[in-house]
Amino acid sequence: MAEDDFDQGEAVTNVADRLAAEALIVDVDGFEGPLDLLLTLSRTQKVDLRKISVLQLAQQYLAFVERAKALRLELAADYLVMAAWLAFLKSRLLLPPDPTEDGPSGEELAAHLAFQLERLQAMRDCAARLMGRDRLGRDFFARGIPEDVMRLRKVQYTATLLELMQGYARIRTRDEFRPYVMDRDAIFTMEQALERLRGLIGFAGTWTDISSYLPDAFTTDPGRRRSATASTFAASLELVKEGRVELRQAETFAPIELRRKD
Amino acid sequence: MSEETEKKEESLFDAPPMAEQERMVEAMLFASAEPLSTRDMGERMPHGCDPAEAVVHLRKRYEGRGVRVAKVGDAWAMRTAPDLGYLMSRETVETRKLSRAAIETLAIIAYHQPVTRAEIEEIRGVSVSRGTVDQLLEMEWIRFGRRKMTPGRPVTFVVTQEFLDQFGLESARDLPGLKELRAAGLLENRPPPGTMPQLGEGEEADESETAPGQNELFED
Amino acid sequence: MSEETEKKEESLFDAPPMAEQERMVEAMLFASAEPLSTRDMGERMPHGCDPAEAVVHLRKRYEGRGVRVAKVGDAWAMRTAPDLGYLMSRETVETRKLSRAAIETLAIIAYHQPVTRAEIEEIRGVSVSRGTVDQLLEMEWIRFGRRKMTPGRPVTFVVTQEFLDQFGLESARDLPGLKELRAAGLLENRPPPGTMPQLGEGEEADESETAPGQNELFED
Repeated sequence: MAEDDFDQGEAVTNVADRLAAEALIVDVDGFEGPLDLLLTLSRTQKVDLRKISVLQLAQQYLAFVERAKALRLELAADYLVMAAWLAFLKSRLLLPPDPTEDGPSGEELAAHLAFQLERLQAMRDCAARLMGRDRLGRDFFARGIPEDVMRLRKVQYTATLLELMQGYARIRTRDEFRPYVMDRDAIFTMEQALERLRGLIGFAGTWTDISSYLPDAFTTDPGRRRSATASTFAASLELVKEGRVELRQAETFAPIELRRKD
Repeated sequence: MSEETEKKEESLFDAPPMAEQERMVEAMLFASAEPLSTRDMGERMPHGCDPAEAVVHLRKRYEGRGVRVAKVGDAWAMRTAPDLGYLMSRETVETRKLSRAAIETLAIIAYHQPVTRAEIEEIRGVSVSRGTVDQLLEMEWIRFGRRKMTPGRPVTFVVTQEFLDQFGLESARDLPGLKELRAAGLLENRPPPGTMPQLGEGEEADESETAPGQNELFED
Repeated sequence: MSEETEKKEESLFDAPPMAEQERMVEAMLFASAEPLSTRDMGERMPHGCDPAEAVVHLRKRYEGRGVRVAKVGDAWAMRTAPDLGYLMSRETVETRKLSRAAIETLAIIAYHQPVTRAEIEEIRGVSVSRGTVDQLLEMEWIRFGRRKMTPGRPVTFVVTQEFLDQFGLESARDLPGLKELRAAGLLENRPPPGTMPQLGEGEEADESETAPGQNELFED
């Protein structure tokens, strides 16, 4: 404990004390709040915390705040709140109790403050003892080459009957709701025509009417015939483009004839 | 340090008792992240110690214990006894929900058994991944049935007694039919149009080229 | 041994002899850097074993050795004897330096647990910065305890097994000076006179109204 730093609480007379007091002020950032500051100030009383004079402590604190103000130091709000409370406590301790006033007496408040200080000091001592203990990784050590426990994870799958039935229901209803697809059996597609023509043009050495290339199933029904004619014509154009056949037509609406190109 | 020459005789007096040296070696071998040579240990120990002798004592002490002192190259290390290796592994059981693909496949097998893989795919509208079938086989909820008397003689799947026990069924015939499912409100839960429930399950990721009827994948 | 086997009648096979169980516990504790509970060990041991008893035997066996069997909360760990720490300079882990606020907060949590943030602040007379608690949580020296059954149901903090291990404590009851502090009434949560119901209960640490004037310290 820094006993010689604070010889007297209030009347700072000699230079050393004053320097010490100012060092305290300059150090205000180093305090962990007003309670910490009070605890530090209380050390100047050099008594057991249980026998501390709270009145004297309050006066010390208020003097500290005054000096801080004189030095134009910014004090955090909680320090000022504590100052206001201590000023109130001081007046309660000094004035005779007013019987009409409710609330705790000055002595009760002072006792509580003393308790808080003692408790804080006790916790500080505990913290120091704790940190002074033998520590893992510093004084005693764990196994240096730990062998990891191999975890064999076994996964167990579960399902309920309801899930099973819902799953089945889902599949079956999917059928009922398949997207609408146009029925296309009356259509002879260009792909079909192309495929058909490709197989036949090998034999088309002479000019032949392309209508003769229509598949049998598409020659009687007018609708089917129309579809097949259109696709076969389109397919023949494709084959011309590929350079595999030639097309000719004598006049408008005359039959279109096709011949293999060699 | 200055009287290096007299070290030998002097340190003989100073050296801690062998029991203490054994403790030191024990602690070092325990805590070290790597095997230590007697030289390594000697450097850490007080003057005049004989780590080699301490190791011999320590080794003897651990004979038959759960831990032993082993020589690793020209260094020493402590290791658990090899016969207790099984204690270093631990089995944990994790419960997981069966995937939707697996549930659907299982449902189809239950409702349509005996059923071939191609038939399952036809009903589901997507190919069935090998993993899904393997998983169900492994869980012993399905097994192979008779081969079908169709070209290729594909294998079929049927559900097992294990399956019936799991789902509390006397037989697969006890499964409610479509009508009953509908009556029970189970068919009301339709997928909204456009969500394409058959896509996006990602189970076929590794078998995208599978076409219906890939029984050959099954042979093994 | 004979009454031992009688006790474990339910088990299919007789449990291994206690000497063997001790070996098992030795191997497991030896191999692990983390403390193991007897339950952890029991799960890895054959059916019918009594790891709790085996540990007691093992602990006795290691008394006075370079390595000891330490109780850490509900678990057990092997640790080198503290008096041999000087041999392990190479294994020393550089621990992060804790701030004074963190050390005090840790001590308060250890001695007052389960303790709310407001109670910590009441004791220290200053608000607890979030970083302080976060640091202790991150180091896994503290964890959340049960919520307090007071208005606002504030969370509480308690120390962890990691904390006990770190400071070589068998349990939080073995904290140094705990009895004396309790006898002196310094561990009581004594609310300020006259303000009993309201203050000290308002645990909503995040609410700006709690402690007059300390709010700005809270912003981090």
